[in-house]
Amino acid sequence: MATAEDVVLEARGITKIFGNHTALKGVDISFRRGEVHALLGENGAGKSTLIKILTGAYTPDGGTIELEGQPVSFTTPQQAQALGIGTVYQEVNLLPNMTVSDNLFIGRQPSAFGMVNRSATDAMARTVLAQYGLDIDVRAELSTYSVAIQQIVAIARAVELSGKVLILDEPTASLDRHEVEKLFEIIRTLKARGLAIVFITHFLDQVFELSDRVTVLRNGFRVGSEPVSALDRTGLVRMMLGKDLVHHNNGPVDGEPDGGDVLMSVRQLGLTGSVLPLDLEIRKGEVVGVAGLLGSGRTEMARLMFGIDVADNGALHIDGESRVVRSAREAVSLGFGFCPEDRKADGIFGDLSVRENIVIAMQARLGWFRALNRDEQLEIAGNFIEALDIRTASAELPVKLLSGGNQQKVILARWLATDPRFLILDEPTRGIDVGAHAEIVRMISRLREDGLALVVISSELDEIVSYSSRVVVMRDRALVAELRGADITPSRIVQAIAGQGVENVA
Amino acid sequence: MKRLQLTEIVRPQLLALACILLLNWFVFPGFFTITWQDGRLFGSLIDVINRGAPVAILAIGMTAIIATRGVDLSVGAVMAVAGAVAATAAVAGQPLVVTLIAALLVGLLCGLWNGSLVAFLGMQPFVATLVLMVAGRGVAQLITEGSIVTFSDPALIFVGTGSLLGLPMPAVIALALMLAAHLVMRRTAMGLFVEAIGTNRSAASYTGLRTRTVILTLYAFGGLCAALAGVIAAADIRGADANNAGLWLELDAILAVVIGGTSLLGGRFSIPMSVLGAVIIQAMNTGILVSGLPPEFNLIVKASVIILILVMQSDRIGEIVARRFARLKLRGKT
Amino acid sequence: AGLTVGFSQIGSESGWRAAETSVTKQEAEKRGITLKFADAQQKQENQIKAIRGFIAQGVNAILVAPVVATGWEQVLGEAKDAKIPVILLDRGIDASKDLYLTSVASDQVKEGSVAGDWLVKTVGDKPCRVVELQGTVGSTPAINRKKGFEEAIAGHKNISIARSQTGDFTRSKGKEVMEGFLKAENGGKNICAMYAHNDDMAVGAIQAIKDAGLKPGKDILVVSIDAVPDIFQAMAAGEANATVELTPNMAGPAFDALDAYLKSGKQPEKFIITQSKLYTPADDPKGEYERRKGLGY
Amino acid sequence: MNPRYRPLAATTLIFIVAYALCIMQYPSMWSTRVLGNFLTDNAFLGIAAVGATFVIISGGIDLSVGAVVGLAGVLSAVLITKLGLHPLLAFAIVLFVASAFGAGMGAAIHFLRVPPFIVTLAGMFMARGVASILTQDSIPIDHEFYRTISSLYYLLPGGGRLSVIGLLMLLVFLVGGVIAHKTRFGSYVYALGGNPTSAALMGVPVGFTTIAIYALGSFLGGLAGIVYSLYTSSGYPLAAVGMELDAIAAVVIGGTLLTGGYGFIFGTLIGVMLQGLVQTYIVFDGTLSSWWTKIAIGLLLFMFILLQKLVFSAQGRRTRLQKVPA
Ligand SMILES: Nc1ncnc2c1ncn2[C@@H]1O[C@H](COP(=O)(O)OP(=O)(O)OP(=O)(O)O)[C@@H](O)[C@H]1O
Ligand SMILES: Nc1ncnc2c1ncn2[C@@H]1O[C@H](COP(=O)(O)OP(=O)(O)OP(=O)(O)O)[C@@H](O)[C@H]1O
Ligand SMILES: [Mg+2]
Ligand SMILES: [Mg+2]
Repeated sequence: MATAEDVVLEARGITKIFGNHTALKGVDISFRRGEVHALLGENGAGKSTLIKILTGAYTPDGGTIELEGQPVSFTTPQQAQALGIGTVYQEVNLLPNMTVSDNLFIGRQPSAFGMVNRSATDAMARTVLAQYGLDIDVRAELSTYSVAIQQIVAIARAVELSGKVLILDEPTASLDRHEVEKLFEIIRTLKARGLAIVFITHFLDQVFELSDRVTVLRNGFRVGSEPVSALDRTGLVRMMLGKDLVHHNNGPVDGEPDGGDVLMSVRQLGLTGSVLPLDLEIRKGEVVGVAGLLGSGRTEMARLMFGIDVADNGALHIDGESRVVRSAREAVSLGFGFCPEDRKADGIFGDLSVRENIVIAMQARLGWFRALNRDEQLEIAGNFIEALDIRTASAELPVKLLSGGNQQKVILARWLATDPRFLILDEPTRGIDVGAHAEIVRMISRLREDGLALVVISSELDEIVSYSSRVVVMRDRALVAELRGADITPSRIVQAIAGQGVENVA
Repeated sequence: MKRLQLTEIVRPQLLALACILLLNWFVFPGFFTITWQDGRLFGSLIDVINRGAPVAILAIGMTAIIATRGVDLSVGAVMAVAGAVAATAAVAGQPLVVTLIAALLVGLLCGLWNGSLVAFLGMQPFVATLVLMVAGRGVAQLITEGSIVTFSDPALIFVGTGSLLGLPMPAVIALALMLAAHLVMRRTAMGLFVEAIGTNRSAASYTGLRTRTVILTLYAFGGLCAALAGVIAAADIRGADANNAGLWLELDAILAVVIGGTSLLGGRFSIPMSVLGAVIIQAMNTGILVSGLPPEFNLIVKASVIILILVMQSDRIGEIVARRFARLKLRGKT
Repeated sequence: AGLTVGFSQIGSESGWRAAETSVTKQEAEKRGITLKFADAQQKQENQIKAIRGFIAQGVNAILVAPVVATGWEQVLGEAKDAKIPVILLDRGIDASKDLYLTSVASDQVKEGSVAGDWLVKTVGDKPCRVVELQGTVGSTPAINRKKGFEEAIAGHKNISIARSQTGDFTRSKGKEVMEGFLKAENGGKNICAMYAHNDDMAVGAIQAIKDAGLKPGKDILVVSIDAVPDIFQAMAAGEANATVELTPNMAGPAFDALDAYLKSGKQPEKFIITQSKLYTPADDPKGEYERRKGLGY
Repeated sequence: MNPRYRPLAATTLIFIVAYALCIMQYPSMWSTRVLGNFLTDNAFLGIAAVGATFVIISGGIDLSVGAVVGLAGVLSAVLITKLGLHPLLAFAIVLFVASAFGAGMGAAIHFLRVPPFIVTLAGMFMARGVASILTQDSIPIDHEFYRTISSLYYLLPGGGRLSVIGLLMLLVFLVGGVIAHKTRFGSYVYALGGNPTSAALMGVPVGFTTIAIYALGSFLGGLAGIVYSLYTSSGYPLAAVGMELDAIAAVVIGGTLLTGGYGFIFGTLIGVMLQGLVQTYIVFDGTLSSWWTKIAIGLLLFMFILLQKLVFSAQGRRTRLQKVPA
């Protein structure tokens, strides 16, 4: 067991003020050699802010930081890197326009006479990525790869940089089980090597699986630090939320499947090079869960349904009419809604207020001329802020200042405001804290009960199981299985993903 | 209604304008003198709003374009084209309505051209409008054959030099246009759409906004504004000077928008503030004229003033001040 | 006689320049010369490129209206090596005289002094505060016309330049600057005369004077340079008092000299100076306007 | 071939085809004389455009280059003709002043977070203003060294001249290419253009890089000014007015994205040559009036960008397809 002498990085009294909001209030924290330290807290508790301060991305408004007993004050992330602190920040912060190997080694490329040795860099990049089981063209631009791969690159980069401390801010949010396993293996090796590892996540299972010690933040205060062995799940949740989580374990969804009217049926919908033609029927009052590995084409299927990409094969049948949805606008006018998976890039309007972010889809549907006035907007926004418990200082706050989970709720509110009949949620709980997670799951069920049809894409099988009336599984860009009723269990889904049995889709 | 706070009223722009006016007064004590003469107001301040009107009108059109992360470099050239068209029509004896419609239509077409390149061909606004910036002046010269086409249609001349309620026509037009544009943006959802597109175009299209149509409309409106400014500029000198009308005014217009606080990276915008920016620029220009400084110094004065204004409104400086302040408060508490 | 001549023009920044271009084209046509025209968009480098292009094409002669006085040695040296005669139009250059056949130009300093002399004569020994509208800062005509004017009024203590600003040679700037001057000089009451480096600015300034409730030509004397049609119109209306002609027909004498040189090898005069003729309302402004209207100003 | 290079190859191809078309119409355009002139006449534009390429790849823009060229020329002339300094010493001073000027703009951009468009616009006014205070008239430079340099050239067969300044431009392109594509600094430039926030978090020294980029841009602007003064043996405050737009157009035609993060130095060379070709073609044609010249330049610019756009979107579709596992 690590002792106090093993402290590598220690911070005392960290305070951070954004405008008139204090994000951190006198937080003390210390990280020890050979220890995995989980940093937990609700969305907006201040975890990422703390990390950014520890690594020089933000300057604190109060407090001190010591690295191996020496006071340090980083003004740039570069200084932290140079002293052996490697960090993966929450949003994938890489350079999409540069090659994978540049992303891994920028600033550290092997060079002679000031010239970068490209082939050596590439070779190093290949070796590094091989540890993660990734064999990709490291000379291709990063943007040509999926979020998952980008996440792995970011992790690999941080690991390479971390001589003493490795900080991972929600590294597993866009990884699937298999990749998470790989990552954990690597973390264990690093731990054995004596690194201090800081790990932020909202998956409590992972906390218990991996970490040695836990620090919980709430509202910018440190609630406490405990060895993980001294905690159980409920205790941990209570520390985070300051109350117990009310559990609604719905179990498998009741009510007979195939019950409601068919809202929409998809016939041979496909796009060359994107999704193979697929058939699907979606009924009112039903949640269709979509499972599959990363890159299995789930997002692509959703984009086709919503008209972001235009299908070159097949059509949707809706209201007895067969039609190809050619634009998001058409989809919206049909009463569809879509929460995209990449919240930052495709979801939020960062500089606009929470109010504007909530009313925008509704306003887009009304057209530019029939404007909602400010009071109407405030009322709508206020209702949803309350209904979804969106934590924001006011409806006028720019949405980019909200924590990730709250941003997700804002986007959900945006679509609910349009009173949709069909909603596609792509990874709605990614990066969301346990409390909000439970709320969103509950909300999905409630929406279903209200008669909405939902398609929910998720990589978390437990979650899918908890709200789906039906689960379809995708593999290699094709719809390969459909599970109903008692078949909806994590293990059956895993089997279907792996391609064993249950092939009841023709 | 939103309660206005002190910090929202005392914008750095107003402060900058006050500083410049004060400076002007310092170099020329008669700066604030306004007299009534021949049924109109007369004085340096009136000159500021009168001369600032064309750039203000350009800025009105440019603001929303910049708010979508675009830019329109062609406005100066479009001014020249519209002026040339108006002059040619006036010389041909067309009535004012026809002249105006013809000129504005040409401006609209230019705007639609720019807008299509940006919205539908996906060209970068800077280069897309660079094309018309270069070629447009050629078109204007083609219309006038390089000479100044002088006209004497009193109705058209009135647009540039007449006055309404004692105020110069160009300023009246600019003011009316500003109000109209502001109302359209803020009383309809257009402003919200523009800001949404400028903040995150991808998210805007996921939301079901017609991003391309909106962008096309904005460029078309920009062309229209440029044409109006061109007509005013031509009417002012009773002739279309295709070679020089609107030359480099695109830079002034962009500057006005930026001084007005709209970011070149898109997002939030304010049309009245852009107009204020145009007034600030013109106040500086008029100040240079009445100061009696040798013309060699014009550019340096201009550059220094711009730098000063930018420093004044730099949010970074505001941030540093705010942080100092917050720390003081913190210390006070403990 | 089947000649091909390249003409590197500065650009088309003013009506006068457009007239020079169209007169040059007319004169070439009259003589059966094929004119290769290149517009340099106000840039010396484009003129140099154009001259090099003409050399590469092997034209028989080159006309250049140089945008600036310096920087021609090298490219004209290349023309000389290629045995292509070069004729300068409308302004001279700072280069060895054997690099060009002849220079057909006005004397810009003289233009300024003709204007100045007129003013000296007109005001006599009454005190006179003059405002000056300069051309583009740094341009050769602006510098020379300022110089000539200052020389002409130098000995006369009663005449002083009260204010001087650039109007960029344009009508609209001329108007704007004059507006400023009028405000700064007690509503224009302190101004006795306005001297503009070209007629376009003068035309703009005349409008500003009228807007200020004064009578241009009477309350404020107006003198300028170029003699473009519109100033004659103003003169006819009694709103302008004098202009100094800068003829757009530089090419006529140039082609004549070239013809003589190519036919008989006759070296023309090195500097063919066009006349800087003063026009006042006594010189039939209406008639002058009509004569000039069709020249492409 | 790496698909990254396709647009570059396409641009080069467009140039070759366009040149071939020109030669078909005017056979005398195919001569070493014309080729030599391409280099000499565009030398200063090319050098300044290399600087502009760095700035644009980093996601910025520099409107001050034309003015810096003018200022550098005037400063050289003042130092040499008026103060009697040796040209080499004068060059050193000019380059230092220019770099410091650029560094100042970079610092303003970084520390005040003012958009480059505005900072460099103020820089443009400032440089032009200082130049016209130094002198209004053009100052001839009559120095032995200047005469030697400007008369130094390698005579190509066919009468073409490979001048010192032409070669200098090629050298600048070469060095620029190496810096952009082969050094750490180069990768920082691309990183900034890709996403400045990420770049900062990844440890790219954003402040230093920004300042260095604008210093480099102005340094090359200064060098271009010196070349311009060699080219014309004089310094003139109004030299190269509006050249920044030519430089930016050359960079964009060369395939660099104005949004930053993508581009090649070599592409800019092609962009400069294409512009030179357009000019030369118009001179050879000799029938275009002033206004048709402008219209033609605008239309050709449009055509090149459109062609490139087509190549790019074909390229985009390709990478999309590539993502699909076989
Ligand atoms: N740049 C900023 N300006 C103003 N407020 C900010 C800024 N960054 C974060 N905040 C606020 O600070 C608080 C802490 O945010 P932080 O991102 O640290 O939360 P987190 O614990 O990482 O949440 P999550 O689990 O959702 O990632 C939030 O209320 C957020 O709105
Ligand atoms: N491990 C991988 N190796 C190569 N390419 C991958 C990998 N994972 C994903 N991709 C590519 O990334 C692209 C994006 O996948 P997409 O996001 O649509 O899949 P998905 O099923 O929606 O997964 P998720 O939404 O969980 O990320 C696909 O084109 C896919 O080919
Ligand atoms: Mg976080
Ligand atoms: Mg997906």
